[in-house]
Amino acid sequence: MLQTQELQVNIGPQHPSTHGVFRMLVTVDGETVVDLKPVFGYLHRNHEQIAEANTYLQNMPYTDRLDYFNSMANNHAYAMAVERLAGIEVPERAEYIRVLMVELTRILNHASAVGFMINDMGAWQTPLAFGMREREKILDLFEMASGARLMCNYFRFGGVARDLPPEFIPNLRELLVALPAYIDELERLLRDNEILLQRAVGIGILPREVALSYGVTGPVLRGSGIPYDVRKAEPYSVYDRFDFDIPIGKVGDVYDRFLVRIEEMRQSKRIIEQVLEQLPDAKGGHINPKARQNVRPPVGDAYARIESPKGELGFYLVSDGSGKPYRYKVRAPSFINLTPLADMCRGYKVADIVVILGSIDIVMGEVDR
Amino acid sequence: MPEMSPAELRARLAAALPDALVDVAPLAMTPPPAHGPQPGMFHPPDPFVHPDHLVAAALFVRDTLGYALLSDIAVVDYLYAGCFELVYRFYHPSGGPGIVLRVRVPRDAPQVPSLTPHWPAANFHEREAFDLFGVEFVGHPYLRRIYMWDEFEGFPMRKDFPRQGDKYLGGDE
Amino acid sequence: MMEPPFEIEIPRGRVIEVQRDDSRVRRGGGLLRGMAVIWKHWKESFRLNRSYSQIHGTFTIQYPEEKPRIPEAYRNMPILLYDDETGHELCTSCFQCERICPPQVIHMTQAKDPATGKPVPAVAEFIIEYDACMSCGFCAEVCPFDAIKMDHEFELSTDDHAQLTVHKAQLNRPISYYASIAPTMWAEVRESALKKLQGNIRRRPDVIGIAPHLTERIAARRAELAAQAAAPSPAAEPASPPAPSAPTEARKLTPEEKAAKLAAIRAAKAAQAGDGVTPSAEGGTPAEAPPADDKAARLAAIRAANAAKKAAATDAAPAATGEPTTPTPADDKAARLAAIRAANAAKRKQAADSVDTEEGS
Amino acid sequence: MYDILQALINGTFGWGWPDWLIYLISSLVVVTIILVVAPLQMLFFTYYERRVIARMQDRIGPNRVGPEGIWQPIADGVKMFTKEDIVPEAADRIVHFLAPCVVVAPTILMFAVVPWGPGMTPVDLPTSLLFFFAVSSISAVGLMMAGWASNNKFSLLGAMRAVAQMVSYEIPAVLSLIAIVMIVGSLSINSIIEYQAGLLISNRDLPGIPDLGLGWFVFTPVGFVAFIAFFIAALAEGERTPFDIPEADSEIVAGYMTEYSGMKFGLFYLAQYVLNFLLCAITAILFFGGWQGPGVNWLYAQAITPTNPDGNGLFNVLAGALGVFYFLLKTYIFFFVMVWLRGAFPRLRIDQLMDFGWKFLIPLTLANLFSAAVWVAFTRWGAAEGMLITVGWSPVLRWLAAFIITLAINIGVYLWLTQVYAASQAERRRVELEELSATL
Repeated sequence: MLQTQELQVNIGPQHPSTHGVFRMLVTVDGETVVDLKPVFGYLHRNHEQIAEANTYLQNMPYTDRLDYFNSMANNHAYAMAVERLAGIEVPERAEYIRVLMVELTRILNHASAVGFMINDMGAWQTPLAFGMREREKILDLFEMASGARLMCNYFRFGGVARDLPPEFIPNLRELLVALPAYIDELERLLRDNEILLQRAVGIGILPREVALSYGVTGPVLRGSGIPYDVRKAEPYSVYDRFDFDIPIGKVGDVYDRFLVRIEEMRQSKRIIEQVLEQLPDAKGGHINPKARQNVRPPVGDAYARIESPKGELGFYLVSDGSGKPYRYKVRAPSFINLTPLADMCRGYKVADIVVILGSIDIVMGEVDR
Repeated sequence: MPEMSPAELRARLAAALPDALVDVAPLAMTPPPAHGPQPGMFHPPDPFVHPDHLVAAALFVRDTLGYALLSDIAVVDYLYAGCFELVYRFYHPSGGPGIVLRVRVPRDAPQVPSLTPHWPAANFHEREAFDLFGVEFVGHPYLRRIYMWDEFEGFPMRKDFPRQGDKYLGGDE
Repeated sequence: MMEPPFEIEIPRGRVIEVQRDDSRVRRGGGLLRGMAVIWKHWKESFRLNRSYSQIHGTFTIQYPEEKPRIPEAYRNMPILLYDDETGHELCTSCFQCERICPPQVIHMTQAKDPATGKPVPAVAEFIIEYDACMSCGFCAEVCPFDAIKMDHEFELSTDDHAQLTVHKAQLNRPISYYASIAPTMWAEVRESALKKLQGNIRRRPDVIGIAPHLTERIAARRAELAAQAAAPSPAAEPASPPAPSAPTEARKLTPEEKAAKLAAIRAAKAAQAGDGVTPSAEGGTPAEAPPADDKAARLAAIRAANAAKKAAATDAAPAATGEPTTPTPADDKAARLAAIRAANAAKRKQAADSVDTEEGS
Repeated sequence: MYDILQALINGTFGWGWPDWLIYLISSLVVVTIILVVAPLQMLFFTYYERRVIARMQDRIGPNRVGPEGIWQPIADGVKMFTKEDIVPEAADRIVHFLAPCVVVAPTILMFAVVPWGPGMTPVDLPTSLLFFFAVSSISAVGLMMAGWASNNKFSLLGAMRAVAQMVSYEIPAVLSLIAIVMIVGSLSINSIIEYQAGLLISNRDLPGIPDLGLGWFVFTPVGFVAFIAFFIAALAEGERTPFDIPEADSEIVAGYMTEYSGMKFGLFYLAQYVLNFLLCAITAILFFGGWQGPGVNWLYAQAITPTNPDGNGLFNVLAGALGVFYFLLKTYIFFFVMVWLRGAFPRLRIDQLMDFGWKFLIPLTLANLFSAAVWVAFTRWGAAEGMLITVGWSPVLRWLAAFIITLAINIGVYLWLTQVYAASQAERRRVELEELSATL
């Protein structure tokens, strides 16, 4: 009988597929994962402390930096929290613009998340390149509206920074022509691909009870078969005015998460089309004219959450009556979704770890804060 | 979609776990200013749970009320009042607004029973709270620093943590 | 674990379970289909595509030759505007941008009337640390005078980190430049901005508030005018300088600054070159022998530093001596810089102290 | 080369040099050509791959260095040379140094037996095919050395994977070749190429139709299955997607190359691309006739050859040029397919790779071997060998019968195997799941 030894391998902090500086201390028996300990904090900048030293408005650009793929979604959650805290009304048109931006963000995020996941599986950039192409188009739109591609800093308390420029809607309509083609093509490229099936089916299974008890949210939870989507569960903004479906998975493996993300892109496109229909009739301007830059909310606390592309993104704010938040807490979806990582990886191969991690879709800026 | 107001939740909790609830006085966040308008007191409507009964209350919320999604544990450092407040936020998988349980512990001995053995969702939340605030979760299986390095001293999110090394405050050009 | 009721009411929409026929026996058809997709891309990639509605074709922008389309709203780094016609800067140093700036990279000092010592609605020095700027655009948003705007220039890379601390002279752009990069956005605010500027110009004595590189031109123009006025009536010569002494100084500053810079560069070069270089390059200063150059430069630097300290202490502009010797203009510039820094530092300290007292209960 | 020199020096010029001198000169010339051509192919391949895959991803690819970026590989080479050579402190320095040499040497050696055109084989061994595959497996030793000497866990994992993969995929590769060898009856690469002359029927000529050089094995069911199996195995041997597991960058950084930098890394790169070239070349040779193509044989028949010493030297050049053109064209097309696969697919996992190799590819090639036997029996055996059915059939009829029967066998085996393989995978997944749910 040969004597065997378990090997401890550090995957990360500098590793091609840890999506940033993230370390997994993996104990392997041959190629099989025996144990996994996630180690993070390499990107920790004490975001919450920084935020407590800033005024409410000054925090807006910092929220961009949380999940740098979805700055619009972060902006939305934060703006909602402050609006709840200070009791600021948002005009209808601004709400529609917000929904439009966040749904575009969702498409953008899922396109690149799927691409990155397939990249982790070893495809040489192709699905990612296609995803990035769509992402670039959406970023062009963001740039038109907000002036920046990634760090949009577009939302303000009581609305958005500026109204949509005239060239925005025509370009968006053109983009909507390309989107279904892109999604269909992605499905043709990957959905029935035998290699992808081999790598994704039955990998990283998260049963639905386990998923729920771990508190994961977003496509990971839905991939496990629980139709929980904040947009439907507790409709915020104007989401109760749109028809859209919630895709859920059957098994809760990597393949389900992949399919859920693809379907969510379709649903987001549906929402955007409805926004475009309803936007011209929306009342109000792009921002509540009464909303001021120097917010001084009364003493109290508020929590606002949205369905960010990665899961439930919440902001908990406590005000002491001054112009700066007394406590500012981010409920970061990618951070919490990492909780079951060890359990999802145990028993699979080393090569599966990166795929499972890719299927959770994390952004270290948000995990480490 | 189930909805439960804080008062209703308080009543349910009082019926099921009579010892768990505590009454707290309104809290002043900052020292009263010498002049000008006084800021209000902080007194949220949510039920406050005694730390010893936290696990029972949380499991009641999950198993009996069905709020099975532990979404968030936020710690707030009320330096002036001398206490930490832990805000537990639960949601129902069928949707609807969430419910909140609050726990207050003194700043000098911040000890709360850990939810992690019963409810793994609390794992990272509790580690984060331990790392940044120094709240000790008794019974947590792996209570280690999560963001800061292990040798780090102090708890950076506490209000009395010194702010130093600032580019604009420290050093002269 | 209990089994919670997972049925969720969905008001408008339904829950759809994804279609996964992963139990079917597969014989490589999926692989071939994927290859067909890639083939199509390869085939189509020889044609350029810039349309939003297309997913085939090459999308690459050949960067240095071909610039990306930049929308009007694009924001990169803040710039300051000045009026093309009058040369007046729109900024009144109201400190709004300095206050809102999240990373606190904007620093400015308000201009003072040298005659009365009262603040003037104009900015004396304006510094933005581009290296720490996060391009959030708040400064442009809050500016009530539309003086600070976001530039479209993005090729800012430099190998000198100090260059990323940008001073007013480099920040100034004419309004016409901004109107060319963002026509509609400027058109929206044009009326009110210019009206406010007119009001401010009236409160600015002489050349205060004029973009620095223009003051030189204005000075030259004025000297020309004075000379013209002096030529026909020599009797009026003693009374010819119409402007008060302080503005004259201010006017003089710019050429002096230039001279100082030149001298500094020369001194540095000389110090670098040491003994080996013949002094022919700097024929203007034959008195300074090559071996002494190094020493002289150092001396000048020390003197400048001393003067700067003095100036900072008294917070008064040093009297401009008529002779354009090397150390004095350098002094002047250094003194101004030091004064600004000291003032800023003091302010920050004050702010920090107040924060500390607020929090340290 | 010897023939040409012999004909040139002693024939045309009539200098009457001794044989050994001509041998020596011809060997030196051949070695020089190989050592120059191999890196050139590698340089071209890196450029070719990057441009093609960029196009597949709607990009342009390197286009800055020189016209259309053609000097990009040179720039890369310069970069490699000028990079610092880092050896980890805990590494075994000698083995660490030797490993790239051990990897590169066999790949260059393999060049020796590759025929570039008619009569253009550097070393015409009678067992060149055996030599080719024997030498190619030496590089596995180098990979293991690299992985072990680096003293890095990723390197070790990568090396283990590389060796496991190479060893397992050599079997289907060789098995698929044996089918061809059986039909041809020779281990010489040259004779395999020569066998593929004629029309679509291998080694068959119809009277009145000129020799088009199209009798490629790929047009037969046996050859086609062997081609597919061999190409898949070649992908695995050459560490190409979807089998680039030893250097799976998303999992184990760069595998056995992780701790190499500078020119040592460059050597691994060189070895890999040269190997890829050779595998594409051998695929082209064995299944697509190598330099065979319309016109080559006709030209070569007029040229100076051992059998035809009175030929015209010009035809040597023409036949050679055309042959090299066909050969390189086919090789590059195969490399295009490799790049295409890389652009399209993710990679398999190491255990799935093993599964596929052992449970699918090897049975398939074994069945193909049987088909090859049937083919040989139908086309070549007569009453003497006990093949009584085909007695009296015309060659075309025999060929047709062999074609249909082997086609039926191969398709049947393929369908059956996919079914079995899918079932085994499903079963395996189920077992894994059960184990997992036991642990959860």
